[in-house]
Amino acid sequence: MDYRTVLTTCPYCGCGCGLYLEVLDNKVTGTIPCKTHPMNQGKLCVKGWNVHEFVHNPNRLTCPLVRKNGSFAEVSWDEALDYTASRLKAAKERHGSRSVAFMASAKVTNEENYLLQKFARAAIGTNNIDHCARL
Amino acid sequence: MQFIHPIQEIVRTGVFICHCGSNIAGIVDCRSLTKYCLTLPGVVHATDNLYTCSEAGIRQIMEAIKNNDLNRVVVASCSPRTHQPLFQSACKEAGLNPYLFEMVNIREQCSWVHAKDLEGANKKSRDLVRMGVAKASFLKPMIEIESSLVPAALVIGGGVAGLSAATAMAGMGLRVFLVEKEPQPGGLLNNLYSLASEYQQPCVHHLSEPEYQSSCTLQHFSSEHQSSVRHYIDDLIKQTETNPDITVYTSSQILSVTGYIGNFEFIAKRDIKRDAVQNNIEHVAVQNRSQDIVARNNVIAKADIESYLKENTERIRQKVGCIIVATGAVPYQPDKEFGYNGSTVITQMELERSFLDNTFKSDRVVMIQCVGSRTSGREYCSKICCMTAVKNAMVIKQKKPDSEIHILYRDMQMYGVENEKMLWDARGAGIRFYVYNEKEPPVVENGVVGFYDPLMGEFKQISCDLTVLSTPLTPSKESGCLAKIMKLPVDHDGFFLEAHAKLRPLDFSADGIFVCGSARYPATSMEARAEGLGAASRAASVLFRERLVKSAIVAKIDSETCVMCEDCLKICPFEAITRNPEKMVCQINPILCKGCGCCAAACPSQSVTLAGFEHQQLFAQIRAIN
Amino acid sequence: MGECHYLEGNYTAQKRINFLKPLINFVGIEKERLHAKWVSSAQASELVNDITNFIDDLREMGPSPLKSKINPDSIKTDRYKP
Amino acid sequence: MIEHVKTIAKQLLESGQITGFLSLKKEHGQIGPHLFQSVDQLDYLCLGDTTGTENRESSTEERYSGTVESKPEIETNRASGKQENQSGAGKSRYPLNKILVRISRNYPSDCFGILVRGCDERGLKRLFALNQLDPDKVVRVGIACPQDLADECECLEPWPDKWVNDTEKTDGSEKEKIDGTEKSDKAPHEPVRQKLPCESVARLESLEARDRFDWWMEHFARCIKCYGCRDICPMCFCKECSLQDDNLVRTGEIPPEYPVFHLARAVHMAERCIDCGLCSEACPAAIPLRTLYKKAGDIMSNESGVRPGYSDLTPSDIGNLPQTGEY
Repeated sequence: MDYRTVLTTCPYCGCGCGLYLEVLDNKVTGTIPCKTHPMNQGKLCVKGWNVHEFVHNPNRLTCPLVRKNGSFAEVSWDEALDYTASRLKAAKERHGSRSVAFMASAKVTNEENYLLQKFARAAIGTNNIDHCARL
Repeated sequence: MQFIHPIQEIVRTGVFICHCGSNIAGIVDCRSLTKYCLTLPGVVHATDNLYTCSEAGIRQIMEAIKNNDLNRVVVASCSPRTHQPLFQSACKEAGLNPYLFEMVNIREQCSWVHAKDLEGANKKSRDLVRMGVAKASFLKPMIEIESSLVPAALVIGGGVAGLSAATAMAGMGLRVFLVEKEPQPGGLLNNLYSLASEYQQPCVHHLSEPEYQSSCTLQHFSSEHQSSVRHYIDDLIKQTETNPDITVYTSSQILSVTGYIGNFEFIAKRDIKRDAVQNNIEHVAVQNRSQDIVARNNVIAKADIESYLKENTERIRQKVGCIIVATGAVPYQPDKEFGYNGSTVITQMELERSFLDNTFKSDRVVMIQCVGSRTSGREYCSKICCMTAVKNAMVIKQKKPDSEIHILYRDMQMYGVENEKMLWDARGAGIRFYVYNEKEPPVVENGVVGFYDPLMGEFKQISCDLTVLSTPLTPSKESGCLAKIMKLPVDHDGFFLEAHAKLRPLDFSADGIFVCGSARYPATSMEARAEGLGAASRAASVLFRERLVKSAIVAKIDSETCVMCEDCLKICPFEAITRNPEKMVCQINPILCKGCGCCAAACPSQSVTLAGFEHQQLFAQIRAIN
Repeated sequence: MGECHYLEGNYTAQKRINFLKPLINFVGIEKERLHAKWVSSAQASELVNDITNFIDDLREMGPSPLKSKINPDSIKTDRYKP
Repeated sequence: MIEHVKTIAKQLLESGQITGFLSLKKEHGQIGPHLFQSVDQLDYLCLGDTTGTENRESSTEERYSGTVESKPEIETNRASGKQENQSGAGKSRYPLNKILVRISRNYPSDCFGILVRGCDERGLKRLFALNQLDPDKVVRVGIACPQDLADECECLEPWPDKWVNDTEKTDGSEKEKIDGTEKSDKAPHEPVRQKLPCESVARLESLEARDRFDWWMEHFARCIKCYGCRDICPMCFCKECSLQDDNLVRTGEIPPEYPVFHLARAVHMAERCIDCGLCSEACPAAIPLRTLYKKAGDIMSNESGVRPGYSDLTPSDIGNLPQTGEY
């Protein structure tokens, strides 16, 4: 048997509430708000309380999918990245960089989000970037 | 108002508004109510008729179901208590599951109680019908629960009540097992000299003086008479023992009872040695033997006793469909109250024994009523001691016409024509009655009974050579054990408690278990016999069915969400819920469940649902009020 | 009491009532709004009398405070805001 | 005190009596629950001390209720608390019972040690009675709460039946003490028992009914239905919560319809709430749930003479109240 609590930050919004994820035998089973965290002081909202639920959700994507012949097919990361890059490039070339928009996610880290906006602004050259937790 | 429907079907509700002659229609505007019904969600058919419960009304329902393809039926009429089964059977006959029927009471709840408020009554009837329709749209079809049954009965107790029940059932062709804790059946009757009920005399007032004199010679209470009690009970025992359908287990005690109506299983233990000894060798032998056992108990290791018991007991295990509890009661044994000593101050029971043994010698007797009853701790009236006392007084009078007999009472309970007559006769025969005050009870000292007579306002002293205390019948210890084993309710005095004093006097609230005789409350032998026969017919009404069919309205527990907190188990009045520690859930036995819904209300996680009253249905009904 | 069709049902109900009365009172709902009385089927007049009295009492108390729909905007939130 | 607890935990773990010791650990400056499964982890063990970031319900509540918020005072409290409770029990509390229930559902045959305060132990007793935990599978190591926390909680019994005492030497030579089985008569840190009725309850009761109603409705109206009170509650062990039933509490509506949500929960908690106050602490809207449940506890003890958790009770006390009064 193995039970541990892992200190982490709520992925839902920009507040950054501290919470512990309960992990029982490598399965995330629950959320406990961190009492001493300066941000939330032992409180969470309804989203924070349920952050553990999506982790093992069977509907969660676990590998890249590309639509082929009208339906999604699992592909390797290389293939997915190549495909995305080529399509982005094509779109930019054809319609200009402002024709591309990026949606970021709260479920990834700040650094990753930073990289995404950097990519959008520097590499693609668009300001069309948004985030689901733009509170 | 909208309903999100869980079942993939389009609800087609038919509503039938009953005029009940003018009972409803006189107050409630049934026409406009019918029109209103058609505006309710899911209602495709609504009609009103003079009497929905009439043959024409029933036919109308059946035709409407067929013609309009109805899958829900709501009848707004009177109390579901009286007519729900009728309407349900109509649905069934028309091919609709009877549990897709809902009844709304607009007679008692609208037209009758709000007869002076027309507008209110109409508004309320619309509300109620709307609620009924809302609930109906969430109803689910259900199948009635069927179970098999064993056409045999267990009778616990071989007194007059138990013997009567056993012989009656065997007479109907049922298999009967009778368990008696004593080596001999017969119960308290074995110890009696005579029965008050045998005292049959023409009413004294209609007799001439010589006739009266001769009737007072009390021939009835001769030695022949005593043998008639013996004869009566022996006859009953013989009937029982010779009947091939009755198996009598004497010296036996119930160890466990499991199961439910139709399928009980009991385990009893029978003390073979005690049985054999008592039945074949004289009484003394048993005494020695039991002393022997006691001695051995004290000296020899426990294992020895166990092996002794093992050798000498027999386990009985049988399946039965019904159980009749006829455990009777035991006379209260005073502990030095009123100077009780067992020789000059004795109980009525001991007096009867002295009649039997022919050891009765006294000339001056005082009887004191209500000894140990109607006092704090034992507040009930034992009901039979007054007639016992008067009867015994008459016996003494018959044996020794010159004897002086005084009866000290608080209230005489001589109910019924014969008993009342016996009291008159006793007064006529010179037996003296004095009333005494509960607060100043008689004092018995050195053969003198002193008491305060509130009628005369003076203290009286009566010297006597025998004082007889009339003690009540009390529930026996064994019946207390049995109540625990069988989880039967007892009242605060310790007697078994029937389901309803007037409507179901011989039933327990648990189905298939019945009570009779003094196990319920002190009873005369006549009453015990009548109750025994009654219980037998109650049991037979169950046992002659081929299968038991039970309403589908029972609770069930969702084992996925149950966490075995036992709230439901604690609250269930019918012991229908058991725990399953392996799965960590509670379970409901649908046969025992009566559908009261206590558990469904108690469950904090809504794991319990009562079929036909599911949360969704009830909430739909409640939400429809607004 | 004790004559419930479901044996101890009315005792259970009484316990709940005993619990709920002070509780709703604590939340500010008049405890008189919850009324329980045990009447047997033979005591019709008593039942009528009791219900009439209860309705009169309710009328006197006026509509339940819960009836006035709570408007979140009307709440003096300034007292509670950090 | 902390060294003593560590010694006990070490012994229990080494003897193999327990699979793990459920307690608090301090890591990355934060205090959180932890199941100590090996002896070498015990260095991180912590009793919820106040040396971490001191930010508690009190401060939030003060902010919400608009009472005096004098920062210097809090600072001094914090400073003094830091010194006093360096090794003693601090204010950070977690629903360890709830975690234990969750673990033991998966490992019913394993035995676990658990750090208990007064409230935790009350919870354990109720959980035993309600069949959620096996008393034979739980080893309790008790600690008493500091006085300031007890005051804040208005706790009636801020200590468990037996607790590890600060005054005793932590040499571990005496077995009895090691087991934590000894309760010295006069512990220097023994907090003072609070008197009934609790101030928070009494204050409310002194109000007019209508004012009380407004007071509560103002609080309830702030509810964001996060279910935090339920999620943190050590006594909420149902697998599916009836408050999530769409029929009872409609989804998509905030605040929940009238006080149904909170009162229904109060009724459900009537026989369970052991007055730990974690619900109030966890409420982001600072609804004084604890006060409501305290009152429910008062009613229960008035009716049945027992307050849930304060003595071993059979399940469903609400079904077993003695008959009182006439309505």
